[in-house]
Amino acid sequence: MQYDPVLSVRNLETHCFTPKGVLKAVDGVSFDLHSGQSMGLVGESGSGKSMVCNSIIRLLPRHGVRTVGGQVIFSGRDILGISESEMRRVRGREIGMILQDPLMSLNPVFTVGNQVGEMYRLHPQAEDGRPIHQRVLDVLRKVAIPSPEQRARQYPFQFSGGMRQRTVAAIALAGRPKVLIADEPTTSLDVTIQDQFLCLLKELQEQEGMCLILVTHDLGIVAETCDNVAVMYAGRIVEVGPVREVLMRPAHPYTEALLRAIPKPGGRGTRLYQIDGEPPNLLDPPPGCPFQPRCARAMPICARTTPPMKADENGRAAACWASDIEEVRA
Amino acid sequence: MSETGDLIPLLELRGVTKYYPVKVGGFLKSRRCLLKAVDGADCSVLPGESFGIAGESGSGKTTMGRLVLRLEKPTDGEVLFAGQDIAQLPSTELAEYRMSVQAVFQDASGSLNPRMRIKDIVAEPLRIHMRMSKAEISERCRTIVEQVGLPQRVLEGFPHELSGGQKQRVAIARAMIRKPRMLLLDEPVSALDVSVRAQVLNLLSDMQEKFGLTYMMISHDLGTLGHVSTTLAVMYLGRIVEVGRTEELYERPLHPYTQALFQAMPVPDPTRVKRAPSIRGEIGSALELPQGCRFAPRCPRRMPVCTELNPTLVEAAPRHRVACHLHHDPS
Amino acid sequence: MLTFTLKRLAIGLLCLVGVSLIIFVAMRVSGDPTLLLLPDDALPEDRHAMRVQLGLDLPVPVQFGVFLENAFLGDFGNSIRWKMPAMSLVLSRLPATLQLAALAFLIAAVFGLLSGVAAARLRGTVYDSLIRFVMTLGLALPVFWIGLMLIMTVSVNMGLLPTSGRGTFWHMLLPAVTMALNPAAALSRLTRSSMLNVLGTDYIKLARVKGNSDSRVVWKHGLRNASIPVVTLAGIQLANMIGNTVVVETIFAWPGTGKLIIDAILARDFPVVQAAICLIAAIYIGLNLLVDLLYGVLDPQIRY
Amino acid sequence: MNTVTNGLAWARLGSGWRRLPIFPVILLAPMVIFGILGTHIAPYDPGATNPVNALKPPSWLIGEGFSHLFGTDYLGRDVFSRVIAGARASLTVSVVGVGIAGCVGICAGLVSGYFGGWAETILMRLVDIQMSMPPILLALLLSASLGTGLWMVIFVVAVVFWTNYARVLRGEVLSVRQRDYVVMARVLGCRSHTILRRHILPNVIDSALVVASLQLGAAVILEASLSFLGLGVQPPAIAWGKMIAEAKLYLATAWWLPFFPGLALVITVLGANMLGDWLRDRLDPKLRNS
Repeated sequence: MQYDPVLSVRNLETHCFTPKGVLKAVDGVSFDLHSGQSMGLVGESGSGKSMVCNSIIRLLPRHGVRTVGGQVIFSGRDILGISESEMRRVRGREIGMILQDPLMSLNPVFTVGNQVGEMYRLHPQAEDGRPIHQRVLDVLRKVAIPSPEQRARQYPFQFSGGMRQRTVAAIALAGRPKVLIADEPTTSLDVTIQDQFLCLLKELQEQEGMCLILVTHDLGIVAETCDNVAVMYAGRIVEVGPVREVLMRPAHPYTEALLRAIPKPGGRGTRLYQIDGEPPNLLDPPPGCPFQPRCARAMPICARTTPPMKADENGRAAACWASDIEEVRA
Repeated sequence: MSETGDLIPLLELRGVTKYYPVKVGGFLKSRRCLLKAVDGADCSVLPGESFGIAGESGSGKTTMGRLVLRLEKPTDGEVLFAGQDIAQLPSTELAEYRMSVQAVFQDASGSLNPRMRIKDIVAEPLRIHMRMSKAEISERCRTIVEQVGLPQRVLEGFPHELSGGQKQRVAIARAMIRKPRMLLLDEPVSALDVSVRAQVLNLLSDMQEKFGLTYMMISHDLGTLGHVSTTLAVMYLGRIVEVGRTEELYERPLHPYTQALFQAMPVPDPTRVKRAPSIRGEIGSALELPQGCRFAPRCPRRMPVCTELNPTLVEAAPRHRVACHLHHDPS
Repeated sequence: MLTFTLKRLAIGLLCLVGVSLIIFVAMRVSGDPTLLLLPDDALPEDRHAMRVQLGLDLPVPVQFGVFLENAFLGDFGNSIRWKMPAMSLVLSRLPATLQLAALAFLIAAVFGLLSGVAAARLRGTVYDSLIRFVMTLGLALPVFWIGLMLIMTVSVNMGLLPTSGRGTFWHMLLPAVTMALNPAAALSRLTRSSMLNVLGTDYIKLARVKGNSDSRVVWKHGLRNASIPVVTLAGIQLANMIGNTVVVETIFAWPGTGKLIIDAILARDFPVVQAAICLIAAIYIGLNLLVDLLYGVLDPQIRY
Repeated sequence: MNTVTNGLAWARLGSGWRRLPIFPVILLAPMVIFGILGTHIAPYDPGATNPVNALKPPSWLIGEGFSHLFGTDYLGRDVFSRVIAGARASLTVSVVGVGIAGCVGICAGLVSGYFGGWAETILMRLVDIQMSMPPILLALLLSASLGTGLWMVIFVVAVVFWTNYARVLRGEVLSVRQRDYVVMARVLGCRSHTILRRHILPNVIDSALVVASLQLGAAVILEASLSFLGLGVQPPAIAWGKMIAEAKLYLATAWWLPFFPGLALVITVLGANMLGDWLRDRLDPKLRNS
């Protein structure tokens, strides 16, 4: 890519310090996000995908979890190094976020209009002199909330799940961020509502020219929403690349296994491909490649040395000794 | 039942209805409303098949499960098991019914008593109704635990020491220990990660093959249902809107809701062309049901008749029934 | 709103009847009041006359009926010891008690809330541990003992404040502080844990994602949600305070209802005890109602 | 069943040093020893008067070694010995009282929470009525009418505290009975009493434990308040509250008279409260707000 990425994560390391030892929740994650791109961050629970997002926006739980290494370069500076007050201007205004549970992510005691309007009060935008109330209605219309005048005066508990998530999206949009992080935004929604919300999200992303990081455990959602995908396992990215390539021709055995383990209609009578065992305990990770104990293609070297990321010229990369990616050397 | 052919259904629901009285509104101003969780469900489950029930939250699929387990008694209609109405069973036969129908729930950690050892949890069904010696009980426990693919050492442990997949295996072991005829699976793999989900689904299909079990599986995930079930019923706001053989339903969904549901299902296939969602809005409330067809307010193919008449389930193709005016035979 | 209030008032009234029953039974069990009222060598005829006069010769349920009927009219009979209507005696002492309780509650609420929020914001630091330890200690201090200790040090040894009686604001300060200690500690601990709960929620995270500053997150987004359980406790504490006046007023010789109750109990002065406890129960119930109504203001989900 | 419950409760308390509540144990251990051994370890007979030696300050303050650690009272009795002897009344009343309250309250909570119906209605009304009276007033009323003495005070404590168990347990039972393992037990065909005993009781007993330990401190204070007001255990039994009440006249001259019994009281209550906090944090994070 010839121009600079909007967001570049370099060797991010976030550790949880527990009484039982140090847990490497994010262990050297790197990826680039270019203007207007959307990236899916896929992994099973405990793979560290949410932790990556929280590290980027610097909202880790206060105790025992710290980003200990790496850089997050956003508009030319490392936002891991800036002060908290500078970071506050980045949050919401430059990087927006949608959280998993719409039921819990709106404050129950304030009206929806108040909560959306707070974005405008916190981040006054000079180019727009219209009253806040007007802008709130505009953004609510944008996320397709019916009769916004009336809805803005209501409280979150009067909203349905899908509408709450739209409201959270409206809050994120109100800041006109360059990057939008959506952390499992549809996990608690029903499938038809999930579909509507993802379509809306995709539309808005294209309209506003935002970058999107979509965290999910569902490869189906990634296939339908994202340009790129990064697959995480045990705190690391094991494979990254354009969605089409990765899903059609997975280079990492884990990605492949994930794809084949998804139950599909009409598969009755056939056994699902199954990955034996469970994800590793990150307090005591296996030596070498973290997937090696469950991998069908494990070789002796896998248990000795962690495989490096091999990347080709299309931005396709995988961390596997067995992958057939032709590495290009700079 | 025409589609049952010569086979006698193991489980049959005839016009099963469950209303819950609820209070709506303030303290004194409250009105009593009926929450129509299940409203006139008809279906039959043949021995040895896997009957899937699909639906979004609020569709009444969980209530269906509770009715089948006789945790609730239907307001109207009958649940027949091997030809007998389970609501009328005398206590001895009820105990037998409890032996024949077992369940596995979604939340494995919630369905295992945190204060009991795994061996006590697994053996509990044996303790309740059967007179068996301790040695026999522990022998049965060891066998079943091995069959569900767990190491013997978990027997001495407590549920919190197990992973999600292992807990679900314990739940399956408990359900299987008395060799039931039917298992009710209420979202058995929804809480599990993809890789573990595959293990549990494979285990379930192994079990079915080995013991000739009948499954009734409730889920919101069409992928899982499509993989497991032979017959699939789609529920919307307390009614079965479409029921038929799974392949048939996937290839030729007739009800607009079924179509929308399949279309909304995310598929990890980047070559699939994504169309805009065909339905808008969200599932209504079972307290304030619309006139006519319950799906009409969201239906893209709504006709005038839909807001007036509630369609009944009719046979649109062999072993494929649908409740929609589009497919109503005028005769 | 109105219907809710009316319904709660009805329940409150029912509780009040229950309370009167308890008081009535307790007082009946405790023995013959004529033994206290008349000299030891009184004639049996005189005793009997006295019992008839007090209505003690009637069947017990009738006595309770009469008692209830009169109680609703505010008539609890004459004080046996002070020879005046019991209710007016109690009411004449009430302002002193309310004054004391109000000041104590103010102190408790301000200190409890501020220290609780501070501890929550400083979670995990030395200050947090310090506040928590002080508050745990505060909860363990018996009112009567800490009252005496304060009198001993502040009044007797240092001579800074008056030891007892009612007069200036300074007379009030020591008893009020004594009474405020336990509630302040309880409120502080609850505020801290409630605030920590709230600070762990997703909507607080979203508030941070929006770019709110820490103090804005705590005071604007956190406090109102965190205060909902605190308000319940504050109501209970305020009501308990009125109970605790019994002890505090005894120590500081504060001429309020609490001291009156103790004197009346020791003198077996039924009417006064009944009047005072009924009044306090009524206040207690009223406070609970107030708390419930306050919920409606704090939490928009509650609509009566 | 019991071994299962206890074994697990113990395991959930954590491991290593976290398993022992060091601070509460340090505070409570001497009080428990005093309460059990009482006069056997007291240096003097707590009732023995010695007018010559009256109102002596703590001996180590006036350079008289360890003869009267906490000084002597207006009759020349050794305050230290009396504080040791006072532990018995305090502990007996609070432990037995809270224990009885617990048994009654747990049963009431279980039955009303699980079966509902009229049992629940009656219980909740009773709780409501009792809750509309400040506890100390109820206690005063009861002691005044029923008389005093150890068993009466225990009875008063039980009456004042049982509602807390009933309320908490009822709430817990209501939530536990919704859990899938209870539903599962019904699917398996368990009878009500089996469900209550095997599935519900072991899962709510922790809450009862937490309530009990948090109430222990309150019960100690209640007992002391009653005896301070002259309505507690009667002489010759010794109670800390009574000692403090007797010291009121000597505030200006003999600070040690009210100070040491009060200190014993604070240590006991603090220990009990901290034990309760510790148990609650270990066993039942849910209860943190109550």
